[in-house]
Amino acid sequence: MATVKSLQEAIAENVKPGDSVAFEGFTHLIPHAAAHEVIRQGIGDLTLIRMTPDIVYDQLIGCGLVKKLVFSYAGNPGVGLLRRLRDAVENSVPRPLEIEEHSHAAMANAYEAGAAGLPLAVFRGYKGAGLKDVNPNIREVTCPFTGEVLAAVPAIRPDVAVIHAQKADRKGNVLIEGILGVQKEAVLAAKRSVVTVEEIVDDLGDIHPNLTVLPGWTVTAIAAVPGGAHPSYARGYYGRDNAAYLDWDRIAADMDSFRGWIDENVMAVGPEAFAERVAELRGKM
Amino acid sequence: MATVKSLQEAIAENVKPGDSVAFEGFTHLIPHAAAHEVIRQGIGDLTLIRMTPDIVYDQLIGCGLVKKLVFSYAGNPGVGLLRRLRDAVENSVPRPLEIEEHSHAAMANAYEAGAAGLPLAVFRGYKGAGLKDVNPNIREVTCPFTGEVLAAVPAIRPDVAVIHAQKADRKGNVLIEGILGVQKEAVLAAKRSVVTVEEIVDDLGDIHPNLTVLPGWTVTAIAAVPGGAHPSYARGYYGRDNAAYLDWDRIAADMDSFRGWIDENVMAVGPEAFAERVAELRGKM
Amino acid sequence: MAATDFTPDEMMTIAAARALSNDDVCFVGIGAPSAACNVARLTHAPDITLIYESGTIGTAPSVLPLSIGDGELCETALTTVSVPEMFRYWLQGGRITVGFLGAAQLDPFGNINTTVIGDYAHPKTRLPGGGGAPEIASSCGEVFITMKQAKRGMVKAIDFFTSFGHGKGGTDRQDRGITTKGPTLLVTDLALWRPNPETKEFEVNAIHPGVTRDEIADSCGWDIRYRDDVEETPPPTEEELTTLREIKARTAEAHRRKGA
Amino acid sequence: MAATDFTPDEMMTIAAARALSNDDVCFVGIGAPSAACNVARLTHAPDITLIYESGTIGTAPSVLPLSIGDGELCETALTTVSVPEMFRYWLQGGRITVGFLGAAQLDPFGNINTTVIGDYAHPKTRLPGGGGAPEIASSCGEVFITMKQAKRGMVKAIDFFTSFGHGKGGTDRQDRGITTKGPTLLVTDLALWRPNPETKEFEVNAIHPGVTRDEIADSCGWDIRYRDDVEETPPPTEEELTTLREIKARTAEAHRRKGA
Repeated sequence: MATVKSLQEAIAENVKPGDSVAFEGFTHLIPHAAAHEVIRQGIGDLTLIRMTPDIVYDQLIGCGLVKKLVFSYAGNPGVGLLRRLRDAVENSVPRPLEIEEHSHAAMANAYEAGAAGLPLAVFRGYKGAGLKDVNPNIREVTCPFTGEVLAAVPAIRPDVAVIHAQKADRKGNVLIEGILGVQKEAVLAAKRSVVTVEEIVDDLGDIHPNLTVLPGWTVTAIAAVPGGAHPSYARGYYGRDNAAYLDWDRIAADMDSFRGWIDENVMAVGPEAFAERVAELRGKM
Repeated sequence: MATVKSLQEAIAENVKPGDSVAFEGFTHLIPHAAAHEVIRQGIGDLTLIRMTPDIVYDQLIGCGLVKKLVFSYAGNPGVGLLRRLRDAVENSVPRPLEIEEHSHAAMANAYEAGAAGLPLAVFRGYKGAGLKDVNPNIREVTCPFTGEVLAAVPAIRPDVAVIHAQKADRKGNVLIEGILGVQKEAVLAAKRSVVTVEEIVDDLGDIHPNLTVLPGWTVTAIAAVPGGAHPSYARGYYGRDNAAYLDWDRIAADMDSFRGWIDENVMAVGPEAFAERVAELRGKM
Repeated sequence: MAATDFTPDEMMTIAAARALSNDDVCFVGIGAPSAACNVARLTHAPDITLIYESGTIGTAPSVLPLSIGDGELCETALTTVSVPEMFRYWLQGGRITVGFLGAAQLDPFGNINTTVIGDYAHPKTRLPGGGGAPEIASSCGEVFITMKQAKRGMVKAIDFFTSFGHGKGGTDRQDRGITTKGPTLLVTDLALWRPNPETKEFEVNAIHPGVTRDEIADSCGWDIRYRDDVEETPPPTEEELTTLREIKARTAEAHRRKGA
Repeated sequence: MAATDFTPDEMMTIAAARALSNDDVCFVGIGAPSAACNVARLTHAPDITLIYESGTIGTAPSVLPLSIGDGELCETALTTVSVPEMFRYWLQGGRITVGFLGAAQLDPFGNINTTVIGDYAHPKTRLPGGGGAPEIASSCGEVFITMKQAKRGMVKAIDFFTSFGHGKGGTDRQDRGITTKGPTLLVTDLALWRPNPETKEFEVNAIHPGVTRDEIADSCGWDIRYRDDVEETPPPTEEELTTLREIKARTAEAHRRKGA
């Protein structure tokens, strides 16, 4: 049953050194505030899982908190490469980074399989693709009806899933709207989950019966962090801070400017800083 | 791309003798009017697929139009057995009925696999269950990561899927709300589809972005048949005619009363009869 | 305060309701299970989560559904998902603590038949089939069974294994790689039974008020074992009985078609 | 009326747009593909269905998205589904007629690398990786590729097979059991290429206005083949060019943060 906590408590109680953690969000609703809390608490040796590691994982990697990354597309969307990630992979700075690389289809299926309690995902994929040769977790299953050889990957079962959502009610039921990504699957696949939300309301109200809702008993901890997805966006609350994504390319270009940014924007502030960051973006969707 | 037709045309053009047809609807939105049109047109030798064949399949079977039934629960919900189905299975009346029997989990997964373009569904099921011994389409797949033996069934890929939905717009986009069943999967898994709807509207309007919508280009034919789910119900339009389900037990008890009911309520009328049948049930949900 | 005037059916439903707790996530079948789950929700377990296989999660119906997908279930649910999602994420996902099953035939090891009486290929009676039961029996944390006692229902050997209970008993279930508990409770109209911890054969743990051992034996097709310290089931409380009767009355009213 | 003043980039986008038809269901990537698809939608193919892998189906953005999951895509979509559903029901389900891919490295058989430059384990440059590309390349009815020509991009042999085109050419693709067509079109800033029907090696089919064969050769790392009857790409029409420039201008305006 979900309990409402401060973000500091929710992260401290649920994310431990050495954990595998999926911070999910597909452009929309990326849990930046929760990741910054992990940086502030210095929780390290993490295996990070995410279809689209973008600047939020560049930050965790640059801080040296990550030993392994499981992913399918690592880029700054619409901008280019991730410089801290590159530095880790190419030069082992600040530490070596082990990678397990998949396609989007594989990871989406693997999260789905995790949510479904299966040990593996079976799908038609990786035909002629080179990842098969470098990732031993890409295997095959033969259809006993048709003989077709299909791709198989292990289900994703993170220790912790961390997501950002629009709303939770007092019972901990969580509402996600708009671009849904794999957040529901990530939470259902994980042993524990932390959900940051824009607001906690008395009840979700008269919502459509088919909306995406995670019942409170499927969630471990909830923390209200208005603006907690910035510079990503939250449908119904605020728009994407495209300029911040463009700026990141310069900030992450070298370790000094990166550390300066982290010191100023993560270490010296708390989750309440996010509300201000989205002030000008409210209503811009 | 969906074209709007009369029900008579939509069925005549899309359901052919010998076809495999999935009329789906899980208590809610069962496409009774479309099935009656199949009876009127005498389209036979059908393989019928449905998780919960209830009185609508009792009718098709009693009329001798069905050679095979693929199903997971065949009962009159809340009432009891299906007497025409029993007569076919136990006594070959009016003709022998071949059956392929699964569990709900297997069929739900098999529709999902059909929609996903896969040849099979893999799931954890049938453990210790007797259907494995009588249904050669229940096989096994071994997980190459864990060694766990999982159940496998062929994907369902019907020639035709027939469903009832709340609304379509002029472009043929279809909206389904409330209890969703496997209708979306059935349409996406099928080669062709016929969707009856309560009403055709100029456009679906300002609906929530995450509602269940079948784009017009995934649907073959649409026919407006107000009340077309009766005695099942259509959320937002009319309630379930529970009394009709209770009555059916008596009507189907012998072949004479069954034929009399079919003659009077199916053969002698057209799809427009359904609107009147739900008149008293409107607003009763 | 205990009620004194109640039917065996009411006692069965109420005894089953008592076995559910506030923290349970319950996969509900139609009929007696549905009544028991909703009585639990309306009495001692207000926060119990009820899930019907039609996709409705966290329902709180004011009347008992006639079918597994009544509109009332959707309207009162926290959320309603597709049926494939229900079986994949929710049932197979291991999120259900208690699955409730009925039975046409039941053996003393909790194996259930709702498929055929007689031979599968040439049945004497074709029953509805398993529906969700095969996977409810294996994926839920534990399984509760409710049925009225009758010699043709409670049999030494069932005609078909629709869903697996404890198989041949002992460790048969875990030997087959099934990791969930299986049937842990059988509530009939006469008694409350639990499997023997070793043999996994059902034993009478409690006898409902006013019921004799002869009555239990006369309506059961297998050799009955009694736990050493058999208890008497506490009779329904006024609250339990009133709650059950009120929901049944509301249900009867709602399901009567106007003018029919 | 044809425009006379346009950039190679504009010609590339417009030539790609022309290859799309009203009936296409198109899986769109960010950048040049997104511009081409939306120009097609705003000119000759108003009913084209655009799908972005973020789950948005039937989008009609007024500005080009900066990311694959911009809010605009969801707000203008017919419906938005989860990412697992997108990859299972829509892409793998075989519903996409055209997949649009870009490339960091491309070989003459349409094989694409966006993973690493150099060795996989010790890369010279770590690129973003494949994302949806491996399955877009195999599940879409056909694949269109757009990229600016450069010798380091159009190479004889790619460093990593992120997504499979025609492999070694000939029947290599179908020999591997891939039933879709694969790359059928390459649009660069200088020319329009299609695979030779037999060898599956890209051949120049049309040269963009004002471009010379030397320019094409100087910016391509492989030995170039020309179809016998090479044409000149028709220049952008005023409508095409205006449409492209307007959507680019709206995009620039929308993506500029106020006060930043």
